[in-house]
Amino acid sequence: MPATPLEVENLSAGYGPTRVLEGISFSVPAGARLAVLGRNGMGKTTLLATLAGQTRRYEGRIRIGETDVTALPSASRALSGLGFVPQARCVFPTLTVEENLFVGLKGRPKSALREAYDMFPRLHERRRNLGSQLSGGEQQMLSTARSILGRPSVLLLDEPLEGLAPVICEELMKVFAELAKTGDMTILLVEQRIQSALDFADHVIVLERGRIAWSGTPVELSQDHAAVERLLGVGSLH
Amino acid sequence: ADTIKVGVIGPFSGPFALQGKNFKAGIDAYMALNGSKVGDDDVEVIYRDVPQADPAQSKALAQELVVKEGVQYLAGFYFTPDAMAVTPLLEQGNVPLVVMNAATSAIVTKSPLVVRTSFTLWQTSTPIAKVAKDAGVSKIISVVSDYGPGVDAENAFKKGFEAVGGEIVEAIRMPLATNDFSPIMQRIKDSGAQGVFAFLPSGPTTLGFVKAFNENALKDAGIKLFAPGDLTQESDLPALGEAALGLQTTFHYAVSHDSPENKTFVEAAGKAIGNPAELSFPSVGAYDGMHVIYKMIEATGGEQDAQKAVDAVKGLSWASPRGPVSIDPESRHIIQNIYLREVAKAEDGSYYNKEIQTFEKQGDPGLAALK
Amino acid sequence: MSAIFEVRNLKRSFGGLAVTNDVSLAMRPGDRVALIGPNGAGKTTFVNLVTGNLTPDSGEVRISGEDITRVDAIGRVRRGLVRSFQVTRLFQEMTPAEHVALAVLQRDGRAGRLFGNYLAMPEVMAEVGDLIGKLGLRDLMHRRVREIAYGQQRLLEIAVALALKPRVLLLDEPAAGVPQSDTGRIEQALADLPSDLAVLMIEHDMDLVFRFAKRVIVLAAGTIIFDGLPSEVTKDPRVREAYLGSYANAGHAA
Amino acid sequence: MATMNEALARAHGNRRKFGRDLVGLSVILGLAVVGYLLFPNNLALLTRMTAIALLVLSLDLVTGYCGVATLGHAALFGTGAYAAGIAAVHFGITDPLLMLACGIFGGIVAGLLCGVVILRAHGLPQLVLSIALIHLFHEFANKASSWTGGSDGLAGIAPDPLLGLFAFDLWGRTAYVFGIVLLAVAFTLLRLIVRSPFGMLCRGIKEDPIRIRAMGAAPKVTLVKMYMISGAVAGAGGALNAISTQVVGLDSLSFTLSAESLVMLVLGGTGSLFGALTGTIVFMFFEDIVSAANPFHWLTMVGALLIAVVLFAPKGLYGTSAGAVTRWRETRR
Amino acid sequence: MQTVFSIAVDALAYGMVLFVISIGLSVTMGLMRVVNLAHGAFAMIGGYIASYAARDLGLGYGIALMIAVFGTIVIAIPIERLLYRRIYGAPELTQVLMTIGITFCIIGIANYVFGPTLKTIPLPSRLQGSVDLGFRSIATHRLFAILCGLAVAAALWYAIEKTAFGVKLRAAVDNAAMAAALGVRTEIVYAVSFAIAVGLAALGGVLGAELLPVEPYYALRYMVTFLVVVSVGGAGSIPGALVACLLLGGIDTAGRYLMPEFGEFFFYLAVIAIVCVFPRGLAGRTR
Ligand SMILES: Nc1ncnc2c1ncn2[C@@H]1O[C@H](COP(=O)(O)OP(=O)(O)OP(=O)(O)O)[C@@H](O)[C@H]1O
Ligand SMILES: Nc1ncnc2c1ncn2[C@@H]1O[C@H](COP(=O)(O)OP(=O)(O)OP(=O)(O)O)[C@@H](O)[C@H]1O
Ligand SMILES: [Mg+2]
Ligand SMILES: [Mg+2]
Repeated sequence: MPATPLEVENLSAGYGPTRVLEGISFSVPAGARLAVLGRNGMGKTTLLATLAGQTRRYEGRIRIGETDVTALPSASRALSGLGFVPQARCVFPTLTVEENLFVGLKGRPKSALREAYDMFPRLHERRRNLGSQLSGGEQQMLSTARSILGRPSVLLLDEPLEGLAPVICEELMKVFAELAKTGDMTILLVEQRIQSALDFADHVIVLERGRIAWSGTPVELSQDHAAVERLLGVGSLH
Repeated sequence: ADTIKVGVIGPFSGPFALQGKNFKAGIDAYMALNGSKVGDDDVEVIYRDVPQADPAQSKALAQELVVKEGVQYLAGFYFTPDAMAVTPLLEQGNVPLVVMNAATSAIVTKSPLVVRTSFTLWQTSTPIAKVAKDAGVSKIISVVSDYGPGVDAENAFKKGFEAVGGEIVEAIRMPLATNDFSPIMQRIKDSGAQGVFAFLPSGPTTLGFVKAFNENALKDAGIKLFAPGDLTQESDLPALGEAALGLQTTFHYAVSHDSPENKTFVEAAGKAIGNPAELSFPSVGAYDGMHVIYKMIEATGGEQDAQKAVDAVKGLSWASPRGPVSIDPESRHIIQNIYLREVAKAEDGSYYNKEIQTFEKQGDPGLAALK
Repeated sequence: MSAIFEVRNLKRSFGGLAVTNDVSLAMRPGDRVALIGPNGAGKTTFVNLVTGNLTPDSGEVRISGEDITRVDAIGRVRRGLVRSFQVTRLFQEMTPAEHVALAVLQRDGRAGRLFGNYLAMPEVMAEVGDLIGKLGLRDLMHRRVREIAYGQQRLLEIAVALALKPRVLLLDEPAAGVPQSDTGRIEQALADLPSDLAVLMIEHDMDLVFRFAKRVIVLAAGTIIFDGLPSEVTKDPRVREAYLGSYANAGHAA
Repeated sequence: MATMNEALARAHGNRRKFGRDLVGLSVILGLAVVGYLLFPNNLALLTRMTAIALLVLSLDLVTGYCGVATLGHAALFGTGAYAAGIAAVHFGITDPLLMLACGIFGGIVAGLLCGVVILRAHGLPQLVLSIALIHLFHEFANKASSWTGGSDGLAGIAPDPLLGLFAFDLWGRTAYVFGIVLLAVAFTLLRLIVRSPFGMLCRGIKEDPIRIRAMGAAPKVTLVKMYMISGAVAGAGGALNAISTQVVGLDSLSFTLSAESLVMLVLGGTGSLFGALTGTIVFMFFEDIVSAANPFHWLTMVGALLIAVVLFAPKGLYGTSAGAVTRWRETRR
Repeated sequence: MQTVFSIAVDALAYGMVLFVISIGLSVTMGLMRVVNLAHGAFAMIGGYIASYAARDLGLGYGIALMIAVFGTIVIAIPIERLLYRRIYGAPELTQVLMTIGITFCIIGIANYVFGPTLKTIPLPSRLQGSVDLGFRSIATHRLFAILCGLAVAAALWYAIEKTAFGVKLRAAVDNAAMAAALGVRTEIVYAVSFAIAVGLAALGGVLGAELLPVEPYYALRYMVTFLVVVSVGGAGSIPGALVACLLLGGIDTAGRYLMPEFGEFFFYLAVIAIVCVFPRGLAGRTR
């Protein structure tokens, strides 16, 4: 029985003196697809950023695979198997597309860049452009591809569909599903397009004011109209 | 017995700290040799730092020294503007000002309470005109740093050189912050002059200048370099080294001056400054400045009376480490010998300014030029 | 009614890449147009060209019949051509209230005043409060922007644009990053706009597009490949293939 | 309901801000009195500090509020000083208030000139433009020695008694009071300006000029305007310096003074007028004390002070302590 | 004609010496985005060490050069760990404050340890004298500096643009948090870059000592020159810095020759003109 790829215990975090997250605990099995939902400003981004080691943590423990990464800096977490696609995309503006991808390789040979270009041919066309010259959607593709190239065991995706054309969204969700299916990669997805998220996920947690307010399967959520109304602010899910 | 305070303003930190250090060495040497008492009054020196020419700061500090510290004498001043700024205070504050370095002629005219024990650029740059002529050079290009003292040096030399029938073929003023002198050297070459008159403030740029002079083969081409002694100040000589060998300058003081007074002085001042290699001309200005102040204290019996103090030293003459000197009763500026020196190598391998000719009892021609 | 906003043969390329390739379109007061197209099709570039943030290689831009191709970005805003940014551009150290107040004051030509304080100008405050309330940011009104969540910043971005009371409004993906629960606020804010205002919206959220637009323009590789009614766009095979994918089949746009 | 709350909040906010103004003013006057009582014999230094404080305030306007990086701000100060000095020496305008007016005017003109040049670039290149400018100003003043006295300084400035009553004497009381009143007036006006719509516009430009353009405002014009206001303040400081010390030297147009004023500003904290004042007072006092205590090695101690400030008060002395107070208030609430 | 050539040679020599001394600053300022006003201070430390090694210990020039470079790096490591690390990514003005503070301290210490006089680094006989170019001669040590400058430029350009380390460095500078999230150990990358920059500063301090002699105020005296050259070139661009050095060296040299009394005017007007035409510097990286 392999260790769970990600385990979070009683996590509290925030910015400076402001606490945003309060007592978050969950764990995910290998190959799981976890959707994190919640309304505006409820702390979804903060949760992923804390897992990636980029906000101030007050208490709690985080484990990736065998390693307790609670005290480790961001880079070490990345090297022990965490991948992070932030909401703000964070493309390196003065690097070319190719160089941007190169940073994500984590020491794999340069030929692996092919994988990214296969995933998004558009990036191949633009590979000599600077990051700052890309269109919004292209930046999103780059940011996603860059993280996947590092073969993370846990992938954190913060609104990866934002700004992408519907066809691309579809394909991307397929790619994610593929990746998860092999069992090597566990995916945490934060997404505004609730339907896409539910179609993708096998488990859902909903955040409200920094706490887990609901947790269950997508099917359960679509049936729990009250929760949907209260926590997500949409009438119903179809 | 009272404590008589002397306020000394100078550059004790910053790029000119070496000169300030020399002030202090000269003063310390004087007090070590002559005691810190005049009659039964104690003399106390208070230092204030103005790192770079900054007349406003200088004036504020002088004001503070007079009003708060109650100094009876102001002294020091490496830079002309700093000294100029203080002159309006003197009468109201009833304090004399003894200038220990600042070398623009006009300072002494700004107030009857100013006495100067250093030199002026007119004083040091005039004799070299004759030296140049005697060396058979009749066409000279003048190259000076573009600021007050540089302009003074240029005018002084020009006047002196034309008086002996020489010709200034060109007069160049270069920015103070010049690092690379190659283009200037090229210019000198192209001017067709047989010699160069140069003035740069002592410090790092002189090194570049002298090196460029050699590297651009001007020396080999037989072009002669004439300069007042700022170019070869003793503390720069170790760095200039070989490159300066044989360079002729005129100046009022060489650390190597051969006299018993100077021996005693160099020993005391060398001890005061720590590293004798750092000793340079401001120390002697300060030393003699202290002498004048002691005389003033003596004359007034420790009472604060600026006019009386100044009157007492008019015409005063004494044997300074630099040679015989006196205070001109009219201008209150120092009359002194100017020496022609040549950079030579001593037996121990160090370099020094060797005096080879003396121009006796030189006044300040610059004051005449002002009129 | 004549066109309030018109673009003729607009061209711009970067290096060898023709990003905007001979685009012409016209809008009339009251138009609600959606501009869609694949990523990198040149939509944002188009907005940049039109608003004067980029200079076109050739072509012209007119507003109310006046040729403004050579007018700078500021002059265009003053003529009523206002945009929002795809990636939020806000002042991180300032509050939402200050953002909106600044826009209101600027619109009224009072932003250069050396004395006085917006907090003491009731008419400004009323408008600020109104707009901010409409977009659901009232609680955050006096927080610094850097402390508020991304989705909320997106809403503020729109509030600033609206505060300028434009005649032609260009919205670059206004709903991206805004949760579904709050896109309603954007729609409501748009619905409350004066009816003679022309709006062009770039958006990838098709549900929003179809609710909002009376007319859809599809841009692909710098060229307009479709310009027509929303009900027809899903039927166009080129649009389906290049952009919509299976969305067209789901029958949302009925 | 909402409107009532708002009205309340507004009134409250206004009152608080207004209170801060009064506090600011009384702090200045209080410090002035304390300074006078503590150092009655050192008013020259305090007056000089006041003049430099005006320079630092003026620098804060463009650097702290508009984000313009400049290492050449002494150009405005020095032009003001020379304008006042030249008016007195060459044109016989020796009334202090008229000299002040000349200084302010000179500062405004220099501000316009510098603004137009410096605003052509951003970031490092902008810094370099400002350095080039201050060197040009300096060189120009050096060259025009028949007007400026060149490197010997412009001496012989003899201002008349203030209002015909109070002479500028050795003890410097007149100059001190004159300076403090000038500082208090300037401070009050600037407080109003930085909170005005214009001040808000400037802060916006500092953060994102492209956004400001998209709102229809012209960053360049606004900044040049701010530069001229800044010039007026710096020019007033320069004139005060010329009047109180009765000389103007090339150093007042130097890179060194520019850099020093920037150091003082950052030390106190940018983007706040109080920060500018704090920085000036702390730096000049520190410098005065350590340089009197050990004229030979005080530079090291100043260096250590700067490093310590960055390490322990990264937002400047005032900025950091103000932040701490706010946080403390928040936690108490 | 001959004069023109002559000036051109002078300009080249001067420009290249400027380049050698300031290129390290282009690394800290352009790539690491630290406005490092203490650059001159490190160059000065290098100069002092070389001077001590060559003059007082009597070691060879080459060995003195190496000791200077490594010695300066060793001295800089604790400074980086304790001080610089705190200002990476901080606002520019904070960096200015910190690095000016460091400069002041280093000046004070140098003054205390070595005294205020000039220090020279004796050249080996092979670098003394001059080389005949046919129409004029040029000092051998300047030729040496030119060659070293070209070698450094090439090596640095390769390291930054072509190696994995260069890419990681640029990524870390663009967005340190994101680079870390992708597994780049940013502290190490920064430390290594800083060491390289400091080593280059020391190298420049030693090679340029004939032109800019070593003394305690070296660090402040030439600060502006370094800053101007690097920014005009476009911080972070090696070719940009090279072009800027040659251009400004040329303007300075020609100005000093043609009208020395307006030399400064010439130079700074040219700087203003260049920056107005290229507001990001000659080859500034777009940000
Ligand atoms: N840098 C910050 N400093 C202080 N508070 C912050 C900061 N960033 C975010 N917050 C606060 O933390 C809360 C959670 O923000 P977060 O970005 O995690 O929300 P989110 O769920 O991702 O929202 P969205 O859907 O809009 O992206 C918000 O209330 C926000 O105001
Ligand atoms: N400055 C530039 N230099 C080179 N190429 C550029 C530049 N700016 C944009 N591009 C390219 O132009 C194309 C169009 O970009 P644009 O931002 O207009 O796309 P878009 O339609 O808005 O896409 P998205 O929906 O992804 O935001 C992109 O492929 C982009 O890489
Ligand atoms: Mg988020
Ligand atoms: Mg776009």
